[in-house]
Amino acid sequence: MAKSKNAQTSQAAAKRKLSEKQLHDMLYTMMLIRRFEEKALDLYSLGKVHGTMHLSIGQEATAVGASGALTQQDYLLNTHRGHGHCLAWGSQADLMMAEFMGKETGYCRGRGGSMHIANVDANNLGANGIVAGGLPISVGVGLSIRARNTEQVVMVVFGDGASNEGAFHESINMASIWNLPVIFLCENNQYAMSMPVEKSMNIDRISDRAAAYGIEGVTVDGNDVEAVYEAVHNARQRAVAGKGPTLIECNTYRYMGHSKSDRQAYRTRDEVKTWMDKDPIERLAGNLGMSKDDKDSLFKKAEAEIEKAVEFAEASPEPDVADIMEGVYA
Amino acid sequence: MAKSKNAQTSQAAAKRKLSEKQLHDMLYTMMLIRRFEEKALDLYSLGKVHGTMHLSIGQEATAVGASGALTQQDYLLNTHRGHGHCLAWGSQADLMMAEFMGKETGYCRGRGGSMHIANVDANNLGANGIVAGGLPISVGVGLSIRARNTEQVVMVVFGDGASNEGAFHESINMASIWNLPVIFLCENNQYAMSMPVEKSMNIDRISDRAAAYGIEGVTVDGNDVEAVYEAVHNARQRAVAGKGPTLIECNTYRYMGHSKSDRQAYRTRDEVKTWMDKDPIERLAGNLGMSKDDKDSLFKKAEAEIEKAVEFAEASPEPDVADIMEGVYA
Amino acid sequence: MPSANGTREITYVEAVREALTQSMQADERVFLIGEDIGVYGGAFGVSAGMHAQFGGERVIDTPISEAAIVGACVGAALTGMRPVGEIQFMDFITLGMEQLVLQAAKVRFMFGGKATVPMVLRTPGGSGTGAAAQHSESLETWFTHVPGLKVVMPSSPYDAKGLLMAAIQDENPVIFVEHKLLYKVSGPVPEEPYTIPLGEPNIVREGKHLTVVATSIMVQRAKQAAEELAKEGVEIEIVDPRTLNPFDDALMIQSVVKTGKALVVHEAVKTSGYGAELVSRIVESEAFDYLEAPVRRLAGLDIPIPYNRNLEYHAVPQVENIVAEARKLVRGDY
Amino acid sequence: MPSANGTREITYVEAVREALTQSMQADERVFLIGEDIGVYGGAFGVSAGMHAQFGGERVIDTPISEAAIVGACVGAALTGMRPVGEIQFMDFITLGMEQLVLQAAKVRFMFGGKATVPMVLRTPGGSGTGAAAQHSESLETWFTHVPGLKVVMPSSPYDAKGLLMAAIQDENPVIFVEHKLLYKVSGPVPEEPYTIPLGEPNIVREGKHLTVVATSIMVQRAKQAAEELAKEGVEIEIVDPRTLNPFDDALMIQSVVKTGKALVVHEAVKTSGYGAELVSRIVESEAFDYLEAPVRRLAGLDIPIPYNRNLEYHAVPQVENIVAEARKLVRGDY
Ligand SMILES: Cc1ncc(C[n+]2csc(CCOP(=O)(O)OP(=O)(O)O)c2C)c(N)n1
Ligand SMILES: Cc1ncc(C[n+]2csc(CCOP(=O)(O)OP(=O)(O)O)c2C)c(N)n1
Ligand SMILES: [Mg+2]
Ligand SMILES: [Mg+2]
Repeated sequence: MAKSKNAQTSQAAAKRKLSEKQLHDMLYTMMLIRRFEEKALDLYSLGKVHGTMHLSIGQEATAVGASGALTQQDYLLNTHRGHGHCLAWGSQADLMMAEFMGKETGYCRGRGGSMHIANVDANNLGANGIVAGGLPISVGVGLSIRARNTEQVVMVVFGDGASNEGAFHESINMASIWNLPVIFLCENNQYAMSMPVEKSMNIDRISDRAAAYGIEGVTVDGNDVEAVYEAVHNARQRAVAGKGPTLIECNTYRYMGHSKSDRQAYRTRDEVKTWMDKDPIERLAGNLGMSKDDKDSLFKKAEAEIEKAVEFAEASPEPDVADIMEGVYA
Repeated sequence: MAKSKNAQTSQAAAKRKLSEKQLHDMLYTMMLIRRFEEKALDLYSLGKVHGTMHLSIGQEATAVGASGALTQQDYLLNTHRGHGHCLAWGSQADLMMAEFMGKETGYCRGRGGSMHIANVDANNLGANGIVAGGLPISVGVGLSIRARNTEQVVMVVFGDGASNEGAFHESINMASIWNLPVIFLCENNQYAMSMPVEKSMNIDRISDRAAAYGIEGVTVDGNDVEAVYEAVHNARQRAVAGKGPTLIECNTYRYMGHSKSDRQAYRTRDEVKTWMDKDPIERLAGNLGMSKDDKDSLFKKAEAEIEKAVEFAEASPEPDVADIMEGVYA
Repeated sequence: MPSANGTREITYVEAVREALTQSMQADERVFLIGEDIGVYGGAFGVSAGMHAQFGGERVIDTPISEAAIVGACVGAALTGMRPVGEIQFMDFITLGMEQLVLQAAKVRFMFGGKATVPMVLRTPGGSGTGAAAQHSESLETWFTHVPGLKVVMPSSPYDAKGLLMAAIQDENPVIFVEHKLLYKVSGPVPEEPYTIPLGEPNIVREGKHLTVVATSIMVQRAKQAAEELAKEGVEIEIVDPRTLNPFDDALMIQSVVKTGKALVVHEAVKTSGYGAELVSRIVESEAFDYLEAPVRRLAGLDIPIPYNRNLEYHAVPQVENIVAEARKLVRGDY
Repeated sequence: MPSANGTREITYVEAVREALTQSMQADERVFLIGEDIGVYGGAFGVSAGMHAQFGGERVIDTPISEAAIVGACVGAALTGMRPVGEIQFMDFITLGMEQLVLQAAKVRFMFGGKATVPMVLRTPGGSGTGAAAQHSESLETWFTHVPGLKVVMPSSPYDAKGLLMAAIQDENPVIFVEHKLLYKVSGPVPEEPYTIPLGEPNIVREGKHLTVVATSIMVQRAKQAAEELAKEGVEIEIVDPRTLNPFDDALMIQSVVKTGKALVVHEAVKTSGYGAELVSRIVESEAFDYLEAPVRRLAGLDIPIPYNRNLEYHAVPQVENIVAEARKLVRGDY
């Protein structure tokens, strides 16, 4: 957090050491996310997917830092802007891409699409098309963990806009009174669709809302993968120690429009530029002292993985219309 | 507030002077409320009303202090436990009693009952059977006031339990970002049905939640009619001056069960006793230096008014079944 | 207390409680969550004593936060538990519709059939207690319009216990609608645990002149109506779907084929009520060719429930209305 | 652009916008409120340019708080304004059901007829855009089951403008359901303000062999089907209720009396859908005696809307399904 340009950090904790190898892996995942989404955009423009999608380009550090601090036993509840968290959680790019293209081989057999990618077997409880839709569910996962008496935690991801939904209030309050092992990860990318965060609430930090529930709240630079890791790591430790939930606000920015139909009349190009200068991938590569060549070749590796994912997805079969009624009831 | 035994007051403002006459009138209204509700209980026990009802005996100072600080042009959004606020607003006991008994002459022509008494002509927008149901509506009233550019305010009353509903969060946030003239009056009577306030949230004061919306929050002794008056008066001034909404928490206590079916297993008789010792009516009478006789005769006057109200209600006709379809559509 | 034929009789509320208790005893994953269900025992006393028996970790009192209650059930169900949520009055489910309809009901399908959400949401519906328009809803039809949900409405203590135990064992989200006025109704209920398969209707009474399809409390009223009608020589057959959705309508269709006439009765308002679905199924089926009279619906008036006792009474079908409608249909007098 | 007969043609989305604009020009009390309706112009561009024209006090962007959006409409309507709320996708109304159903719809009745709640809630429904199960709902039937609400579903640009202007002038809460796939459909729309009375159906096409009752986008598909069928000598009559509730069904009944056969078509899932209400009204009426075939429903499959384009297509009725069903009914081949 020493490198954070924002004075947003409210934790005094000394920075935990991530090994160079770990940081290197994280960088790769961030690159993979970026290439995944760029490819998704391409496919969309080529008419190979329909529907909509929400890209998180620019926000990769938050996803990778957060998942990096959790274990394979933990749970993830993801958002509509969730490709990054999904990949950071360790999901396979090919099965994700197949889902994105609506194929039978996709994580959800083509029934869910971009906004609903899940892998319950890996405790990835899915992206959610409903803003704040994951928050009430996280309370139940917390209760379940407590009842089963395991050392798990659940992380629920949501946006700045989501923090104005009633579900935010009810869920954090419940998690607090019951001391549940829930990490509330608020990705503050400064906008909810066209609504700037400063117009949607009358406070400076979303994390200040934690006080309304008597829980820990912290704001970190969401473009600093290490800061995010640190905050989630601490929150996890508190949760497992029975100290209850934490609200973590990660300040970051989305470079692309909200979704495909966004003309971005609500912000300036300059503003976007300013944030691009704080690019999380460039920053981590810089911190790692990588040469341009090293960086390029790592990006190449990510591209190759994405290319294979696309090949897999394109070669995969469509769902059979005869199976259309499947999966409504168990 | 000098007389408050709780150290709950967060306002340093000097106490506004209410004239002896005003305080006397307030005392009378408090007595009227108490007698109204005692009579309601009787009627219920005699089988003259069905359904349920929620008595506010013990909470009279909050209702009277709050309404006392508002004008006839202002708006009220009331709760299920709303007889007190309704009377304090200046409603007629006879029309209320008729409504309570389901008569055609009642405020709602017998269609609403205890939980829905309204008098829209007098800007009393009704009690509400839904916990926190009035809060989103208050935002709309605030917008309407702003659009019509009047000097009105709207006061929405709700309980401690209501402050855990999502509607609380969404509504206060909206009122805050738009600086609407809304007074959020939280009647903290220590319980939501059987749920003690300290188990339902992890904070000491509900008014601390105001900070999550960047608005003023204040906690007052809800059994001190002058303190309540003061707080609402200030909130009204702020609202009218364009300084936005205020969240006021009034600490008080209900002597009776939540509703008729409550066996009150969740609290002790001792606790109830402790609060009865802080009775708001006794206290105000004491402050006014009233003799027992004066007090008794004022109570008698209230009783007489209530008796007349009951007579009116009993003599009133039932709604005609032939009119059952009326009032669904305008 | 034992009934005439020796089976123990208990009330509907006791039957629900017994189903919950036995389910919790049999399966550690089952827990209860809702407002005032602990020491208070629930607004209608359903869980009375259960907090003492099972403790606060399995009988969980919540703040007033209906959306989060439903969501808590979804999350727990997704991760290996079997939550049973209580919505204190059916009306309040309007606050939890997103979690119920967009999450609980859809998650399995959206995830390609790779997740299950085995949860039950119990809630008391219906009018008759003077609680007025915001505490008297009959919203079950909405839920039958949501693929992925099962909707159960027991009309007797026996059904209440058996259906609830089945609902708790079911792998799907189930809305379990109790009726406030049925809570005190008694009937024979075996002490041992048993289940009634979801989806199977019940022929409550056999008859030949008219098929009356009724749900929840209307089954009780139809039974009383049947006694009246029997005195006049009119024998009605009463079909109780029990599970409103998914509903195997074969028995109902058969019955209409047999009687040639059908009357559908429910408490919810008539327009777009469940009765419309039943009528449609009848006229779309082979029973159409056997119909000797139009199929009729007897349902709640299209109004909110009024507070006044008399208006409230007239807002929904009563025994005499069923008798009158049945008579008209049987006599061809419509 | 002018149409063949000289009337200007505009799209459905333009018609909705024109109705909003003219209503706001005519009545100061009218304002818009919703998510991203300001500078962004609304998720589907309905209010594009209106923020610039009317300013932020009359085109109000909200945080993501659906319950409060609905409540804001209720409160404003109760106190002299005429709010028009937008719910960005119909699915999200699940978050505002309490304010809509327990407040907006009931307030007037509960208050003894002494209050009015003149508000409109606009929302785009339906599938076909690849947005999957949580952004493709067709929930209109729920609202028709709520006394106190009016439910309007325009199927053409002309109806969209006239019905919306009428809805805004109506004294009751109106749910105004647009269809995403209709937004780009063009048709003749007069420039001057006009209203179409709520409650009146429209005979979209006259015919004699079969009555097709269809709503929203299914009216367009039925029209296409009619052209196919006409080639085979089958002339279907198309009835569009336009206002689903309250709905004056006389014209529909008359049509069925004339044709002797009826097919009901909607996009919402079949079970307990609005089609069931229509079928019931037909068979309860004098048309029953004229029916030469069972009344049939063609509706969405009982599944959440799938993401995959092909599955999505097959989840709801398409032109060829209407043609096939109509053919079967007319040929007595069911
Ligand atoms: C309940 C609900 N309301 C509205 C939407 C439409 N919508 C989708 S994303 C979005 C903005 C969300 O903003 P935020 O929570 O900040 O997340 P971000 O998109 O910025 O990642 C909106 C309004 C939705 N999906 N769900
Ligand atoms: C949405 C909703 N949930 C639950 C209820 C049932 N209920 C009525 S009053 C009440 C307690 C309310 O507590 P509080 O807000 O503190 O008000 P109080 O009754 O103490 O005045 C409950 C749970 C309701 N009416 N509405
Ligand atoms: Mg955002
Ligand atoms: Mg309380």
